[in-house]
Amino acid sequence: MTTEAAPEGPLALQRKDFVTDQEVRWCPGCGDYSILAQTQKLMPDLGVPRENIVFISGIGCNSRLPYYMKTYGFHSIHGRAPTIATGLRVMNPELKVFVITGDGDGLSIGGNHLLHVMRRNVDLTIVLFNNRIYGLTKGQYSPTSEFGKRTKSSPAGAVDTPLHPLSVAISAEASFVARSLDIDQKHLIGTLERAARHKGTSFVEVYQNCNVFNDGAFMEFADKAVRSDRTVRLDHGQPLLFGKELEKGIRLNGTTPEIVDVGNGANESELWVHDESREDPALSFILSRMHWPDFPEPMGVIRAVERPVYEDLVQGQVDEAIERQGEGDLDALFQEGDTWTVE
Amino acid sequence: MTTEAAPEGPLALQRKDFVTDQEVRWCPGCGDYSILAQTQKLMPDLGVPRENIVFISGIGCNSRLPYYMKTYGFHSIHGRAPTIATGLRVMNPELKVFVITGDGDGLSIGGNHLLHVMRRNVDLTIVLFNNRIYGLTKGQYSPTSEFGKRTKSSPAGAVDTPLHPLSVAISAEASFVARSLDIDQKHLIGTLERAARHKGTSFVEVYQNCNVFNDGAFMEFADKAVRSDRTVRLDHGQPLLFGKELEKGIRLNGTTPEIVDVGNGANESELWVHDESREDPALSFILSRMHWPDFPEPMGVIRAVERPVYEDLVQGQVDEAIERQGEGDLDALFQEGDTWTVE
Amino acid sequence: MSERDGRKPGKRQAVEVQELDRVTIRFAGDSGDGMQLAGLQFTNTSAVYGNDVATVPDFPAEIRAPAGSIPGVSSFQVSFSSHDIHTPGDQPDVLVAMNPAALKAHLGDLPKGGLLIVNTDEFTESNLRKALYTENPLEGDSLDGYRVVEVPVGTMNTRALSESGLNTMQIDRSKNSFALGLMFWLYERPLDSTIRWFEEKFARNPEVRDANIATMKAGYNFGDTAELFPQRFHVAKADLPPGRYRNITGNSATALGFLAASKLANLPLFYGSYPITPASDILHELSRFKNFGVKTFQAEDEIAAIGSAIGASFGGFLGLTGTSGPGLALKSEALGLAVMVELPLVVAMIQRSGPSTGMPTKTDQADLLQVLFGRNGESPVAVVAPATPSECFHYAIEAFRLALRHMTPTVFLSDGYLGTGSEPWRVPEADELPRIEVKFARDPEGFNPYDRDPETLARPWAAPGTPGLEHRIGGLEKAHITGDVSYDGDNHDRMTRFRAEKVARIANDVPDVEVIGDESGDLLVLGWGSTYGANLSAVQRVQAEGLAVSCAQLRYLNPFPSNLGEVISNFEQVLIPELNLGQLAMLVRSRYVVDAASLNKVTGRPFLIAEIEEKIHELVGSKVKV
Amino acid sequence: MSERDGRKPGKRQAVEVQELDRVTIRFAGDSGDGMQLAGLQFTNTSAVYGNDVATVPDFPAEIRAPAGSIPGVSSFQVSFSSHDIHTPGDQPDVLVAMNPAALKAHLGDLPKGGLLIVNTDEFTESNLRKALYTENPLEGDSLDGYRVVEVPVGTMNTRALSESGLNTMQIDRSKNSFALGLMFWLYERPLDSTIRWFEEKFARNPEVRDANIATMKAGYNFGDTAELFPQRFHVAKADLPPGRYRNITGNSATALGFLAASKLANLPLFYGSYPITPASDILHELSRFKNFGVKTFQAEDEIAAIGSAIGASFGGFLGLTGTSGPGLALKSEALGLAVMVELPLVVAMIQRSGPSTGMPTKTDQADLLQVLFGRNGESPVAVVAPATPSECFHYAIEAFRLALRHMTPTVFLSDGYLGTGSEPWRVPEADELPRIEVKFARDPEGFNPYDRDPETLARPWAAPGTPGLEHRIGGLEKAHITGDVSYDGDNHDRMTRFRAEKVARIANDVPDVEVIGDESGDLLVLGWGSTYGANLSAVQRVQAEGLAVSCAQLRYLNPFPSNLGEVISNFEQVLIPELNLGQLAMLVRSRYVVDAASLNKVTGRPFLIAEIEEKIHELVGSKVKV
Ligand SMILES: Cc1ncc(C[n+]2csc(CCOP(=O)(O)OP(=O)(O)O)c2C)c(N)n1
Ligand SMILES: Cc1ncc(C[n+]2csc(CCOP(=O)(O)OP(=O)(O)O)c2C)c(N)n1
Ligand code: SF4
Ligand code: SF4
Ligand SMILES: [Mg+2]
Ligand SMILES: [Mg+2]
Repeated sequence: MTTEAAPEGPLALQRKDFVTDQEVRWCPGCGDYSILAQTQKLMPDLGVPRENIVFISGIGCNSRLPYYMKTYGFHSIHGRAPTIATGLRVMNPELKVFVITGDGDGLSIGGNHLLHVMRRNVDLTIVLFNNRIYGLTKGQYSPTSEFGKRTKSSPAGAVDTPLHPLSVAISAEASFVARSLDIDQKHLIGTLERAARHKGTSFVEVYQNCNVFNDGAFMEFADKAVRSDRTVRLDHGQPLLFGKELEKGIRLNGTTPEIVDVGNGANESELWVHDESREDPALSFILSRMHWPDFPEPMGVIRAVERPVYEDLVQGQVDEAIERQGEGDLDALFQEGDTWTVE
Repeated sequence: MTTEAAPEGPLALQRKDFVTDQEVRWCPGCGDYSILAQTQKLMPDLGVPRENIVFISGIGCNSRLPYYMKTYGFHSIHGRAPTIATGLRVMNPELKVFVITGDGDGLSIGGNHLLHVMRRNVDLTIVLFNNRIYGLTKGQYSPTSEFGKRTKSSPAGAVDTPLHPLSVAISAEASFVARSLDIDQKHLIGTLERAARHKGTSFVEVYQNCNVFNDGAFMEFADKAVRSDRTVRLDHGQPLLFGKELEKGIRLNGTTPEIVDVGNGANESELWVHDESREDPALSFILSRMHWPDFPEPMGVIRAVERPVYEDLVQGQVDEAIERQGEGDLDALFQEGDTWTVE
Repeated sequence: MSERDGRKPGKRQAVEVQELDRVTIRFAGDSGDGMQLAGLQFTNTSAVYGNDVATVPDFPAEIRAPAGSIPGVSSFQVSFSSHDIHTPGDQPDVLVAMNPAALKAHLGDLPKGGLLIVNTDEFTESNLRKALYTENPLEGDSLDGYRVVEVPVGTMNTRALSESGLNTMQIDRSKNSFALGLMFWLYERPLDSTIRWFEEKFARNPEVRDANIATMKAGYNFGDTAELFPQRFHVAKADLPPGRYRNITGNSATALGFLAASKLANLPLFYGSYPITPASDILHELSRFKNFGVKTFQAEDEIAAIGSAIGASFGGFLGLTGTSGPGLALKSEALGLAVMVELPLVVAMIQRSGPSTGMPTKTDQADLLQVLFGRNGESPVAVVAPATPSECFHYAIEAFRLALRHMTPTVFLSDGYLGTGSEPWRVPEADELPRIEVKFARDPEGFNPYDRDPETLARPWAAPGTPGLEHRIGGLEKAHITGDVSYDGDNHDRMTRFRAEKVARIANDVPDVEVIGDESGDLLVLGWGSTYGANLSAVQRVQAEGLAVSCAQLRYLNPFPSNLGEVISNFEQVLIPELNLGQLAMLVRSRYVVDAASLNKVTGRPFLIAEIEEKIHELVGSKVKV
Repeated sequence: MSERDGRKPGKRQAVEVQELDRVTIRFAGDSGDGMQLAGLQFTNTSAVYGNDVATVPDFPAEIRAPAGSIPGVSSFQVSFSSHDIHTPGDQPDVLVAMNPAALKAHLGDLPKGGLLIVNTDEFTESNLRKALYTENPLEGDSLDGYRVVEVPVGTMNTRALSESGLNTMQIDRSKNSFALGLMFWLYERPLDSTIRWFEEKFARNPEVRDANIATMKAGYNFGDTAELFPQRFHVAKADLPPGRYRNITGNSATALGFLAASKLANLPLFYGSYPITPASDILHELSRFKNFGVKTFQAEDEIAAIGSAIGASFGGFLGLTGTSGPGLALKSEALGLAVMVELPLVVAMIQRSGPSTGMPTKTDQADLLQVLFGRNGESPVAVVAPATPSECFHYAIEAFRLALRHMTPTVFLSDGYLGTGSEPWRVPEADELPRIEVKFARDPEGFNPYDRDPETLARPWAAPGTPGLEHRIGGLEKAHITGDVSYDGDNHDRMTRFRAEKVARIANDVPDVEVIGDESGDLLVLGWGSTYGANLSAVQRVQAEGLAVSCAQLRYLNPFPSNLGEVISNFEQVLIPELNLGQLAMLVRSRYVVDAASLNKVTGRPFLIAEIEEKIHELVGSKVKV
């Protein structure tokens, strides 16, 4: 790595200031390229000095990303990035910390850390590249692979029921949950920006195409031609509308979503109006269960609520202790309890 | 351990046949005693030969239970019981396998295994003793301890937001989810029996009092005097009613539960009728979020749906392969691909 | 005033006082009987009085056993002396047995002729049964040969507190204070420090405070009045090096050492840990001192614990994680990452009996090889190992000093015996302690993350937040200098040797191992960790017999002090006593190609002096009877 | 008929044919160029033809690098010979470079005078840039001294397939078949086995099948017609022991061995694993053979993988887990549990370069100490280590034989070089293979779970489902015989020694280590695992020079064969070459107190014969020039 001169201040930065000299090592056509591009584009807008940005990843194709970000970076071990990020943030709340993970890294070996970092609400932006496959190890099924999927390790079809990453996040008390798509550049950068600006753990699932081992995994609804009919954009305060002319909408029948044609008959007021800031996670949970082909795939910010940030609470206890007992003094500490003197 | 003579057949068995000669080593007054008693009582009713019953546990006070069950048992390592149980069941589907775990064992170090065993739907009965504390290590807070709880490891109060075990189970695609109470003997044994008879992973959270390190954790609603007012029994097909005279009920306003007085005015038909067998987990999830003091604590079977059992699917693939290719033959196997002969 | 009416100077002359130079008392009772408290108070009092002291507690297994059962017995042994001592004593001179189970469990350790004080009130039918006694030992002849003193502790205690206003259960809880008072009388100890302790501890609960004080005095007076004891005993002050002292356990000393390291390096401390016996104390201790800026993190498991600590180290702070054997096993992979990224992570490793869950409340030294080799690939870490409870303070600081200067993960290797045992600690002056110098990379000019210091081979520490030093690290092999990912074979070979050499060079930065006794002779007793006291005591005894035996205790296990080879070469034979099957022995034999002998014991208990003495005689013969 | 028109006997005489007794060819190209396929087909053809063969592939790192870049280069080296060979050769005699990056990456290994065949079509501006060439090596003088043959492979291939009906991309994909055909011509190999392979492989895709066959023939004929080569070469059949052969990689042989073990023990096999390079192949292979009753479980992580395998072992089945270094680190704690519960778990451990993530696609031997000591407490496991790809079959069976007979976790220790390398394997007759006898406890009478076999010290295996044998096991220390939880110190000491002794006694159940060469002499070259070929070849060379050097390769690493000490004692010196910093050396030095020398290399690549030869000469001098 060549050393880099200090930037003149965040505002002066541009995308190129976040590009390293490392040759990008993903397969040609991999969705990771697009996610990298949006991530690099996003950096200058965050207004965070480059030296205060850190990317921490586990292991997987996705986890190479830090090498391509001209910030501080840590390509750690499989599934453990959230733990490293937690220790770093707890000690230095000045830093803007991103965690890059995958469906295997984050939901298979790393599932437990994901659960706990989210319930603690450590201020991290977690981006999970979901390509429904183990890419780096050349194509075994993952916890998000479809039931029955045939792969190197499941020649007769996988018999594991997949996890819904967003459901897992919601039940882990996540304060920010969103979904986007590798090739939907504007939506992706917008979603990443929302996530990056959220105080607390933000979790973004990005549908990412692995064109070598799981090509077209999301094409059925992600393909530009059908996307507007098979996905639904979530906008806070707006009704759930989709279709080329937004001619279709979604309403709730009790806890069951239903698709209705808007315009003729069905009146707008019946529609489910998205409220990302609602404390009660029931609706977020229902959104996390909606999938093509039964429903359009929800895209965007599903949940964004305010909760105290873990490291602030930790710092608060330290401050309060100092407040109460004064800065720790070693001599006083050493003499705690019974002491005696030998002349 | 002394060896035991083979029983005359399951029907002849009684509780005492499941009691070992091991001295029970829990603190006097511990809720574990009552759970052990109900578990031993349940065994004869299951009609499973004693030699086909296995208890597998992790580490924790709760995890001593297998030593007291005169069945096969495995007191394994911290958090890993579900993995051992999975291997055992996959290879021998004749066995009735119970997993005994705790809020630390199952949700802290073992959270990921719990997640994955439930999504796979391995046929195991998992009983999680939730005492909201680490008992065996003498009193640190656990993932279910209340926010702000002061313990040996959190003298200034815990700053971690607790997990809802049932929410976690539901978002892990669990096919059977229930809750009971250590001191509510009839309800407990009934719930355990339902769980034990379920095909697939059954997950039972048992509120358990640790009278040494977290005494009275559940007393506010579990105490006999107030229990009927502060908990609600779930019965399939029945409305959610509670109170001494079942004078109160719960209805759903959209996705929001509301407490209503039954009798005067509010009509029964509005009430939320419990449907444990509903595929869509939204309602189960809402139940998993209801807690005293906002609501009565739901007690009983929250969710019980049919899903293919993991080990059956695995066996199915084996059978099908034999069907298709015939019993594996070593000589044929050895000669796969190009071979040649040297004279 | 407590002092006076405690001492009752008027009656003192009544019984003759015998001078002893060392006494070892074991308090044993049910977990609920407060034996740890009684033992600790007796220890503090003796220490404050001026004796040298050493203690060892023995808890029941982590699960609480039923009251009155043998597994439920808890004991505390204290040895106090007029000269300096190194162990809590092989065997007690006095056993205080508060119930039948305690008697059953511990009588075996009391030598014939030993003083046995039993609480007769607990010798009931049911208690005898719980202790698996078929007949009452107080009646049979099974106690012949011991100096048995029967005291109805319960009755006396209840009588003393009849007016206290406490209920029977509360009253019963202060039994131990009565027994303690009695022992204070027997060994002529002042009551005041314990009275002060009760006053603080129960400040918010005056009845309990007064009850304990009252019954303790009652116990003291009981000794005075009841003619149970023909004599009292006195153990004179020891002449310890002058200074301010306090009694401290190894785990407390460890926590204090880490806090001190943080001050000395002027960097905040992060402690990521998951509770596990016997390391949990360190988490509990550190979480009490938030005003030192330390942040403790109770992680979801050991992997998250070390991961978070690595994150802290990466961030430019003191990253610390702590655990015991099973936890270290889980940390293996992440510790390997720390080796690859060359960060100054410190791991506090408090050994317990293995393998697997083993015997969590007992001690072995069987994790040395796991610490050295329990990772994939060539993955060297530095290892320091304190030899006594109070030394834990110094080596906790030392662990960070080495980690920071040499940019290497460093393991602080202690054990349950050190961690829970206690001894007097000469309290240092904070500003006596040498500062720990930390160099952060700051200058972007020519910065490279794997550009090594020519002397130490340490790589630069560039903390996130430093402008211009943005760089990426990770677990893949790194290119020399640049730190880029590299699959180049020769680079891998070079980096592998750099990592090894970097740790090896720490030998230039640590003191020589010190030989106690002559620099050469027939036998060197070489040890590490908590065997120190027993090794030293045994060697002192045989030296007194005139044997040419010396001993040396290693505090640095990786790398070895540079003079170790030469030290060994000056002796005919080497004996390595270890609480394992010969782990240090394997390292020494292979490193120095010397046929070192082993003395191995894996009982979960420390060596007795006598066991080592005997092995020494076996190896070098003896001029005296054993 | 392929045979005939392949051979073109008519024109044969046109170019002179030179007899060689060994040739080593390296095919190198972009990951997309199908070099592995070309190499494998050449290997099979040569093997089927009757040569002895040895191969080693070299993949790019796990991440796909951009086409045309140096990290994207993939190569396959095959050595074929008329006598038996033990390595794929130090250096290639022939390098086939399909693009500039391949040339850049591999030219260094080609000795001057070597034959260099380059695909000129790929030497474009942009490709040269991607390969970091500033000028075209085909133009400069950088290739002087090599026998360069320029072939427009792309053009020729396209021409050959112009009629094929395939699109350009598909056409381009069969370049490798053209090159392969050319090499077949150059070394006088028949095309038929490859034609057969295409026919099977592309049965459902006739165009592609025909295209590959056509272009391969075109390549063959091109060699015949274009006067590029002054001569052809011929390598005669080797005389291998008679029998049926197939070419096999170590990982396939391993999978087959485990399937065989299942049949031989007549117990279903369970394989719990989490994907990791280079062990994943075993998961892929085993999951293809469900008709053998094997159940493969892709776990959520390595801990779940070993946990599930322990569950299977507990259940009375063949419990197997497999991984590489980082995964084994995660399995440490659970492997310790398996030691404590004494179940016949087998762990297949395929080493790769560490520490940490290291270089996942490269090989070291640096996990031996982790395997032996990477757990808390005294935690012995048995370890077997195959020395060649085909031996993996036998030692996979052996691992289960020992695990089952001695009721101990057993590690099958291989590495990426063995796992991905291949050689001919003499296919056994299934019923030649010795059955594995398994004894289950069935009789409740006097059953005790820790009642050991007096000979082996193995405990009984009582599977759940067996009436009357209900019992509880776990990670806490067990009481001798009964298996109850025990905190008794002497019991712990006894059980710790039992566990160690049980594994030590396996030495009575394994063959002596065999010395190749004289039983005594100046130097013993002692090795383990994949260094075998290089060790043996080097020793054979120096023996030919008349040096008193022998070699021995350990297949049993714990315990050592019982004759090892004596073997060593018969030599003046011992040399231990290892792809680590001296791990076996440490064990041998300490065990036998012998000053064994080490030759260490940690480049992620196997030893060259010359490297070992040189070290031998350094140690014992030489009668010949090096
Ligand atoms: C401890 C450990 N186990 C296994 C591996 C092998 N491994 C590397 S990445 C990976 C899974 C990658 O899948 P995912 O997280 O979805 O990332 P992707 O490559 O698909 O982006 C595995 C199993 C490893 N590096 N470390
Ligand atoms: C790997 C490992 N880490 C830590 C421990 C120490 N430990 C034993 S039980 C336990 C937690 C117990 O809490 P829980 O699961 O709630 O069980 P309880 O005792 O409350 O029933 C811990 C941290 C251990 N035995 N093993
Ligand atoms: S393997 Fe798949 S995920 Fe990995 S780089 Fe290639 S295309 Fe992308
Ligand atoms: S510590 Fe708590 S949970 Fe454990 S046995 Fe005692 S009361 Fe029960
Ligand atoms: Mg993936
Ligand atoms: Mg608990």
